[in-house]
This record gives sequence, structure tokens and C-alpha cells, in this order.
Amino acid sequence: MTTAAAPHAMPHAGHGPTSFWRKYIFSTDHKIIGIQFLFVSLFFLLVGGILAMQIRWQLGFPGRPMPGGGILPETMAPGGVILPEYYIQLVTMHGTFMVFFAIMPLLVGVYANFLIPLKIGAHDMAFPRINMASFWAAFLAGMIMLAGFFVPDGPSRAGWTMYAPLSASAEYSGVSTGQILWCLSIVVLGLSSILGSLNYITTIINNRAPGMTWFRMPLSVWALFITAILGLLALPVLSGAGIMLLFDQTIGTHFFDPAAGGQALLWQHLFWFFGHPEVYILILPAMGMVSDIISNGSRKPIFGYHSMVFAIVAIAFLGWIVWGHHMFVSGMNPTLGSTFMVSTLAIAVPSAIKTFNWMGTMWRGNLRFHVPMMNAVGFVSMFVIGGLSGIYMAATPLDMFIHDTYFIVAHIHYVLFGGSLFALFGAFTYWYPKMFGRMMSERWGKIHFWLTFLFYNATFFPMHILGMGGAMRRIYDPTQYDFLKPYQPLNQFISISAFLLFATQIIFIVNFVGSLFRGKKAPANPWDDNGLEWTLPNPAPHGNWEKPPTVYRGPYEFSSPEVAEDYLPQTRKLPTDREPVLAPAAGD
Amino acid sequence: MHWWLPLQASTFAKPIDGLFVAILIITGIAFVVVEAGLIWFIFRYRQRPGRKAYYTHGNNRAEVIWTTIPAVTVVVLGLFSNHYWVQIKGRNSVPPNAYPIGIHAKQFEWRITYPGADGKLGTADDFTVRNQLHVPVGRPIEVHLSSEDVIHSFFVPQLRVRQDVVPGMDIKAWFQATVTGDFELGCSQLCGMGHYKMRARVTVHTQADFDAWMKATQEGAGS
Amino acid sequence: MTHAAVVSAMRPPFPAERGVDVYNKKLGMWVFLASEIMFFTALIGSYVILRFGAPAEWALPGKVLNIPVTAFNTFLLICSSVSMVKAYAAISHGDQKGLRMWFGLTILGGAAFVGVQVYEYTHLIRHGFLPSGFRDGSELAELAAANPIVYGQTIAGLYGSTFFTMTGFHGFHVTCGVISMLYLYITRVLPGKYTKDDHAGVEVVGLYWHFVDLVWIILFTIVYLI
Amino acid sequence: MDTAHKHPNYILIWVYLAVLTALELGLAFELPISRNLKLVLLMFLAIWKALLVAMYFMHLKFEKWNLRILFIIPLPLAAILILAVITEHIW
Ligand code: HEA
Ligand code: HEA
Ligand code: CUA
Ligand SMILES: [Cu+2]
Repeated sequence: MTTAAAPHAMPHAGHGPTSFWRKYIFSTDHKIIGIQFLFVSLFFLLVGGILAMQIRWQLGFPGRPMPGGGILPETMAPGGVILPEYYIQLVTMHGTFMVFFAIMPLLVGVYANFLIPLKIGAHDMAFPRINMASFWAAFLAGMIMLAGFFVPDGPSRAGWTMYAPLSASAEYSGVSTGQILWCLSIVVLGLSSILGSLNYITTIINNRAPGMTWFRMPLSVWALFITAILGLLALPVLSGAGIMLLFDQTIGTHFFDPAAGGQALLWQHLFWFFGHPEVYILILPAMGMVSDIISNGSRKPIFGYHSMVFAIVAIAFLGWIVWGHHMFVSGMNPTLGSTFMVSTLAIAVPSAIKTFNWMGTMWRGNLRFHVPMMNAVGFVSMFVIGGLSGIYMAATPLDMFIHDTYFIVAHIHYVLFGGSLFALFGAFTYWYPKMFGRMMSERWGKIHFWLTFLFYNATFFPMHILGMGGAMRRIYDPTQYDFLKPYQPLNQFISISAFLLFATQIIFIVNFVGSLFRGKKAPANPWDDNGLEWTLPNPAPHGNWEKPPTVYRGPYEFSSPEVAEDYLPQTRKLPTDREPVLAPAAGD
Repeated sequence: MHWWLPLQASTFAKPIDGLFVAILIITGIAFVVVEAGLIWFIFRYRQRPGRKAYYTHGNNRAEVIWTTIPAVTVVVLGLFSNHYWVQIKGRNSVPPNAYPIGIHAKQFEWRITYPGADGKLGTADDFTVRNQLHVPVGRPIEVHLSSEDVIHSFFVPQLRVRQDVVPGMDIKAWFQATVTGDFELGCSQLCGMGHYKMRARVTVHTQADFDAWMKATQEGAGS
Repeated sequence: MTHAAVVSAMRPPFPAERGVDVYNKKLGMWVFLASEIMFFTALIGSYVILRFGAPAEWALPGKVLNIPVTAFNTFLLICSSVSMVKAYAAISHGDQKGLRMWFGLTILGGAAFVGVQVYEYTHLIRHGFLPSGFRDGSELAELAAANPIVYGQTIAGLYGSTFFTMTGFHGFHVTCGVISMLYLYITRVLPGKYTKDDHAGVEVVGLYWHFVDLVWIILFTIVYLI
Repeated sequence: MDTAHKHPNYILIWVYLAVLTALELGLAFELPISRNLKLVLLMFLAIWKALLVAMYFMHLKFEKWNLRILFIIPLPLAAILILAVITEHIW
């Protein structure tokens, strides 16, 4: 049914800038910027993955020379044997790259940029040049972070959470330059995120197409909108804290230095006040895109649209008042601990709403298992495990036992890999045709999904067992502890699964890169979807629509009895539809 | 290898493990409902030619149900765990007869100060040993935690006790061992490159053995 | 006529301005200011928290810092805020001359503020007040040694850390403001590019400028007077 | 730009601000009042001034709620952060 949209989709060659530099490098086109983010963050995802493999080698086979580790310098791994200080750097940088430079830009940088204008019917972002600045700032931040590996003493050694005073003094951690680079990079990244967020917020509020009222927006746009608000308000706190940490290291201030009256816990409060909203930045867009994909795959309207929106808002709001759950045993006031426990547990409620609405959407649907749908269902099933393990930790007395153990590591990876990354694998495949005009291979996509699903669970599920046994995080050599020695076979099993998991990702890389050149040419609307983006040719031209599309309904009208097909694009005018009033005020 | 929680060696173990089991049951039910539902839907509703999905935008009764049930569950759960939390970490939770032990953490060792014969810290007969925590069984122990440099964390899995040791703060934590035996005290907060080997032996004695150990060590150290 | 045609006829080229009835640049600036609030929350919040939890009393107001000079500086910034809003009022009546005068005055006020702050900093540093506390052997260090309570000797390090970080970042914001206003002055105000109906730049940079003023009002009170 | 027509008397606001600043300055000297009272008064004056700037110079008084809310959202967050961490020191 693409014909209905044809009047709006007028490909216009020569409209955009033509020189290579203006078109692909310093582009202000939101789609190109999204694609730039995509390549850069996939690179960092790969970097994070390679670091993870070294972590797993050391944990599975402590003290043995790592295959290929010989190329590392003496200061990191003499003869391929990982040193304790290098191990900490691996963990620190793995967490940092994955959170700040892979998942966050993949979700927000790529999909907020790419999808928001396409899905609300705008020509571009409200401030295209600020958008470009946001990308280049993020790129710069990534390079600064990466540079840490090449300076004397290497990158930071304080964990991705950078707890002061360890991070605040070279005397304690043993690195100065690398630590300074970490702070600088985070400040620049903060700036980039703020610029990005203000763009997304303004665009969504002001630049919606006629008829695209608030409650006709796809849930992905809703999620990205709320995420942008979180980013806008959370990142400056991290920047501020990062600056204070930087000053503690460089100009001798004493914010986090107890000897001079500073407070070690202040860092933790600031970091987690940012940090918890941050983890919702890492999941909400994934939830939004999964909602879109599940509705499409089920050929059924999303179940409980309004409660889904409400749940997103509730999660975001509650996200601000739970940060203390990372600090239950930090020496924080125990009464505060009780408060934070209650607010943390409360988040289970909106999360339950989301989970059950996804299930409600699939119920009595007509499920099409294309690759995005498989990944989306994988997301729901895995995110639930991660979310439920959060309940153990939210219970304060229990957290006293499992805090900083592998139980937490399992939680992290169930929500971030099982959650965000599965959603992303779905999203990559789903919007690939819109980005590149070709399809990714269906067959290899399915193989990749199943193998990833298998090895991913084999890698991370046993970590719960380790955690229950009391195995601490960030331990270079678990065999130091007698009570952990018996767990070594399990550690080896995890490591081997992790290597296989990594190897599986090669399928994705080949599929992704290969399809750029030899993928099947994409039909106009490959997933029979209702979204505005599919009224445009693949890939969409610069400026998107010649004339703004008019929107007549919400994005989830699948299997509507009004039409014969099982989908009904947002732009298709039925005889019963009225023209939208010109400028809908906020909130309809 | 152990597939379950470690040995229960302190009074905290019962409530904490009980809570674990309770949450395991709650989340287990939620888990089974979700996963079984998903699998069922995947098979039951997979695409078949000529069928159309059931067109609905939702159902308010269903929303109310799956909002209320989790809400009530977490409220109850919160009440229970807060009850134990107050007993374990609450501000007045340390029993008055608790036996004080000073623990000073520094990169990368534990300095453990015993009160000596008079049972009070900060007096002349105190003595300090490195990386050895000896405690009597069946008696509440109050550890005074302090740090020289960075944040460390006092963690003994079998005793189910953990408390961060923060420089500039004077933190008190308590526990009461219920069985004798040898355990390990691990540092569970990243504190530098030696973090992984910052551990100490924990020995839980009978009171008589503890007194004997104390006497022997004090003479050895005091001379 | 189709709807789309109506739209493009009425609001060329694209109906960008819906939602809150505020044009993009202004909305964007407000959104940006919301994030600035959180940035200053981190800095000011840390100050409040550190001061509240400090093991000793802060130095008494006016002992280390020079209140009269800063009060004058506060007044300068308030004046430049007024001149900014006068510039905006002028151009919204199409008054080019008024715009040029008031906008110019604003820049001057901002620059003077930065100048006074630089003077204040050099003065303080010369007397021995550094981000790390009182410099050993300096005038301030001796005074503090003689009178540890009045000068909050034991926590001078915190005093220095918070003072320089907060006022420094505020000064940085003022500097950015001055530079961007100067840029606008040269490229748009002097050539007369702003008109009665199109002066978004003045309004938007004005919002930023007032915000910076607002932050200073808070900072002046909590850093210098309390 | 419909605010163009309702410009308040800016000079009056300026006088207000100047007077309030002078008052603050007066409070900075040693006075026979308790420190806490002084603190409250100073904060009161500072917030009053800040509100004047926000309301008149930044025209929040003349904007609709949907814009005002932008400025307001961060404030409770800031308050939550500061209050929660402060309770650390009074337990
Ligand atoms: C995407 C990221 C993400 C997400 C979404 C979450 C979601 C949640 N997290 Fe997680 N968390 C992290 C990323 C994330 N977390 C990271 C990275 C860390 C470690 C940081 C570090 O220290 O390095 C961490 C650490 C962490 C801790 C600190 C542990 C410690 O260090 O001791 C806690 C404690 O409460 C916690 C709790 C929760 C809870 C309650 C949720 C909830 O939002 C989950 C809600 C979801 C569900 C509950 C499932 C769906 C609901 C149902 C099926 C209904 C039925 C359920 C019930 C009736 C209970 N998380
Ligand atoms: C998004 C977040 C994310 C992801 C995806 C991962 C992925 C993995 N992580 Fe983890 N991890 C964290 C976030 C993440 N991690 C965080 C925040 C911490 C805490 C850090 C700290 O304590 O400070 C942590 C800590 C952590 C530890 C604990 C270390 C310790 O405490 O001592 C371990 C140990 O096994 C581990 C292992 C792994 C493994 C084996 C993977 C595997 O899944 C990796 C598999 C490989 C890939 C996913 C890459 C594939 C690449 C592509 C698909 C790119 C394609 C490229 C192109 C097309 C160009 N991670
Ligand atoms: Cu001490 Cu880790
Ligand atoms: Cu959290």
C-alpha cells in the first residue's frame, strides 16, 4: 500500500549538498549523522567486546599467556600474561566504552537522530548544525577515551564508576594522564549529549507534521523524547562531577579528599544521581523500538498504548529518586537506604506494565517472525530476567550480601546485553533498508540470533551462581580466594561461552557489512509497516519530504477491520478521516 | 562447586537467605508467567495464511490487574526487607553488649585491632595484627571500620556481612557468628591494583579458644 | 486545495512552529537552560553538601573574599541584564539606535564583570588563596594560623575548591556570553539585520544572559555573604 | 513575538534589584541577629531577586505554562539531590 503515500514521497536528486565532504563528513542531514554515529559506535562496541574477551581470558585461565597477547606492550601483558593493573584497566574501559560509547550512542545517537524526524514527519532536526556538533563532540570524546591506551601507564584504573578517592589521586591508582583523559572525555561527551538532547526535545515538541498529535506518536518517539529529557538533565550532573574530579587531580582541589574535609561519598551520590537515569537512557529507547517492532511483528495494535506512555514517564520519573540503591552498603545513612529501597521496588510496577503490554500485544496476534521480531521477543524474555534480578538487589538486606558480586555483573549484562543490545540487533535489521536501501540477510540474521541467544545465556546466566557464592567483581585472579577456587570450572565455562559469543558476532559483522554491497534491494515498505518513514524511498532523500505528510491516525493500526490489508499507514486517508486542524496545540 | 548460597555462619544468614528464597519464589512466578506466556504465544499465534490478528487496543481491566498485583507484591516485599534491614544496619542496631574490634583498611591489607583484656578499644592493652580476624562464636561483634587511603569493603560471605570502609568516615557494623570455623575476609570494593589479593583469614573460635588465642597473641605482640 | 498546500502557503516552507507556540531557537535555549540548571546544581549542590558536612566552620564572610568589590560586580551584572532587556524592548519596537546602544552597553557590562573577576582572582591568588587552600607562607596562611576559627583554617582547602570552581565556571559562562554577543553585535546588530519582526537572536542570547545573571545572584549570596 | 507589546517597566525592576542587593550587603555585616535568621533572610532576598530576573527579564511571567514547566522541572530534582545528601550528616 505504498501508493497511498506516493504524493508525499518525491525523490529529489540534487536537493542536498553534493560534495563528498559536505554530504558524508560534515553533513547536517539527520540521517547521515545517525549513520555516522552508527559506524563509530559499532566500532566502539567492537572495542568493548575485544576488551571483554581479554577479561574473560584472565578470569577463565588466570596467569596463562593469552593467545595473541604477545603483541601487547610489557606494561600491560608481558609475554601475553595480563597484569593486575592492566586487568583493572580492561574492566574500567570495557564498562566505559560499552555504556558511554557503544550502547548510549547506538540508542540515542543513532536512532534518536535517524528516527525522530522520519517518524514525526519533519524535514530534519530543529538545529541541524548543533546536531552535527553533537556528533563531532561525541567522536572527539571517544578518541580522547581511546587515547588512554596509548599514554604512559595506560587508561584509568578505577572502574567505570570512578569511585573517589581512588580515582582522584595518582598516588592511589597509579595513573594520572589516563585518568585525566577519562574526565576530559566524559565532559566532552556530556556536552555532546546535551546538544543532542536539546535538539531532540525541540524537534519533537515543535516540528511534528500536521495531524501528528502527541498521542499519535510511535512509542519509539515517546521513549526517545523522555530519554532526551533524562539525558538533558542527567549528563550535566556527570559533567559537573567529572570537572570536580578533574580539578582534584590537576589543580589540587579537595572535593573528594577526606583528609582536607572533602567527602568520598559525594562522588558516589553525584555519579549515581546521574547513573541511574543513565541506565534508563540505556533501556527506554530500546523499549520504545521494541514496542514498534512487536506491534508490527504481531500485526496487531500495541496493547494499552496510553499505559505504555504512562509507564515510560513513570520509569523516567522514578529513575531520579532511586540512585541510592547503588550505595546501600556504602556507609550511607541507613534510613535513606530504606527510602531508596521503596522507590526502587516501585519501578517494578511500570516495568510490569510494559512487559505485560508487550505480551498483550502478541496475544491473539498473527505473529511474523522476521529477524527484528525475533530479537524483540528475545529482548522481552531477557530483559525480564535482568529486571527481576534487580529486585533481589533492591531488597536492602539481600543487597548487603550480593552487592559488588557477580550477581550484579549478571544483572548488568541481562539488562544491557539481553535488553539494550538485543533490541539494537532488532533495530539494526529493521531500519537497515531505510538507511542503506538494502536488506540484511534473513537467514544469517536468524542464525545470528539463535547462536547469540544461546551463548549469551551460557555466558551470563552462570554468573548468578558465582554471585550467590559470593564471588566479588573486579577481581583479577579469583583463585586467590580459597572459597572461589571450586568455581574455576564454571569460570572456564563462562569464558568459553563468551569466546563463542564473540565469534558469533562475526556473523553479524559479515552480514552487516556484506549487505551494504550485496544485500537484496529493499522494497519500499519491507515490513508492511504504518510508520511515516516508509512513505519515503529507501534510502530517504535529504530533507525527507518535499511537502509534509499529513497524519490521520496512530502508528499501530494493524489488522484494522476498515481495510483489507493487515496494516493501515498513518498517512493513508480513509473516507471517514477528517483533515487535521492546522497546528495542534501541545497535548492535542 | 556450590550451587547455592554459602554456609550460614551468622545470625544474618537466616533472614537474608529467607529473603532470597522469598524473592526467588516471587520472581520465579513472574519469570515463569512471562516466559511461558511468550513461548505459548509464539507457537499458538504464529502466522497462518488467511488469518487476521484480533484487532484491539487494550483492555483497562487487564491493565489494572497487572498494575495492582506487582504493586501489592513489592509493597509487602518492601515491608519485610525493611524490617530486617533495620535489624541489620539500622542506626541503633548494634547490640549494647557487642564486643568491639577495630579494623583499619589500607592498600592492600587489613589491620585488626583487638581490645585486649579490658574489652575496650583505645586503651593501652589494645594490640593489632595484620590480616587475621579472630572472633568468638555466639557473641555480637562490633567492628569499627576506618580507612587509610581509598574505599575498601569488609566482606565475609559466610557471615553475610558487608560494609564499605570509607576514608574520613567512622563506620560501625556488627554481626554475630553462629558456627566456628575458618573463613575468608575479602575486600569487595575496587581499591587499586592489589584489590584482588586484599584478603584476611577469619577464624571463629569458641569463647574459650578465643580467650586463649588472645592471651597468646598479646604476649607475643606485647613483648 | 489540499491541506498540505494550505499549510505550505501559510507557513512556508514547513509548519515548523507548533507544539508550545514558541519558535525553535527560543525553545531550544530554554531547554538548554534547563540542563544548565542541572550543571550548576552539581557545583552548587556539592558546595552546600560539603559545607554542611564540613568538620569545621567556614571562614567568616568577608575575611578572605572582598565583599564590596564583588557587590559592585554584582551590580554591574544586574545593570547589564537590564540593558539587555532594554535592547530587546528597543528592537521589538523597531528601534535600531536603541538596540545598538543597549546591546553595546550589555557587552561592556559583561566584559567589565569578567575584568573585575580577573582582578579579584589575581588579588586573591597573590594573597595566597588557591583552589587547594591557603598557600603555605602566604599572607592569608599567616592570618589563618593566628586566627584559625575566623579563617576556617582546617577546611581552607574546601573553601578554595568550591569557591574557585563555582565562580570560575560562572565566569566561564559570562565569557562565553560576551563572546557570542560580540559576534552578534558585529555580524547582525551593527549591519542592522534585526528588525521589528525578526530579532530572535536578541531574545535568545538575552535569555542566556539573564540566566547567567540569575546564577550569579544566587552565587553572590551563598558564596560571599553566608 | 506577542510579548513585544507588554514590556514591564524594566527600570523599576532594576531599582528593585539594586535595593535588594543593598539590603543583602547590609546583612553581610555583623548584626545583633542570630546566624540562622540571617541565613534565612539572605536566602529569601536572593530568591526574590532571582525570581524578579526570571519573571520579568526572562519573561516567564508572560509565557504559557508549557514553557514555564521547562524551567521548573529541574528544580525539584536539584532539591531532592541536595536534601537527600544532606541528611547524611544529620542522622
Ligand atoms: C539498562 C540498564 C539497567 C536497567 C534497565 C536496570 C533496571 C533495574 N535495576 Fe539495575 N543496574 C544497571 C543497569 C540497569 N538496571 C547497572 C549497569 C548496574 C551496575 C552498576 C555498577 O555498579 O557497575 C545496576 C545495578 C543495580 C543495583 C545496585 C546493585 C549493587 O551494586 O549492589 C540495583 C539495586 O537495587 C539495581 C536495581 C534495578 C532495578 C530494581 C531495576 C528495575 O528497573 C527493573 C524492573 C523490571 C522488572 C522488575 C521486570 C519486569 C516486571 C515484571 C515481570 C513484573 C513482576 C515483577 C515483580 C512483581 C517483582 N540495579
Ligand atoms: C552494554 C554494555 C555491556 C556489554 C554489551 C558487555 C558485554 C560483555 N561483557 Fe561486560 N560489563 C559492562 C557492560 C557491558 N558488557 C559493564 C558496565 C561492566 C562493569 C564494569 C566495571 O566493573 O567497572 C561490565 C563488566 C564485565 C565483567 C566483570 C569484570 C569484573 O568485574 O572483573 C565481565 C566478566 O566477565 C564482562 C564480560 C562481558 C562479556 C564476555 C561481554 C560479551 O557480551 C561481549 C561480546 C562482544 C560483543 C557484544 C561485541 C560484538 C561486536 C559487534 C556486534 C560490533 C559489530 C561491528 C561492526 C559491524 C563494525 N563484563
Ligand atoms: Cu581494598 Cu579492594
Ligand atoms: Cu540503578
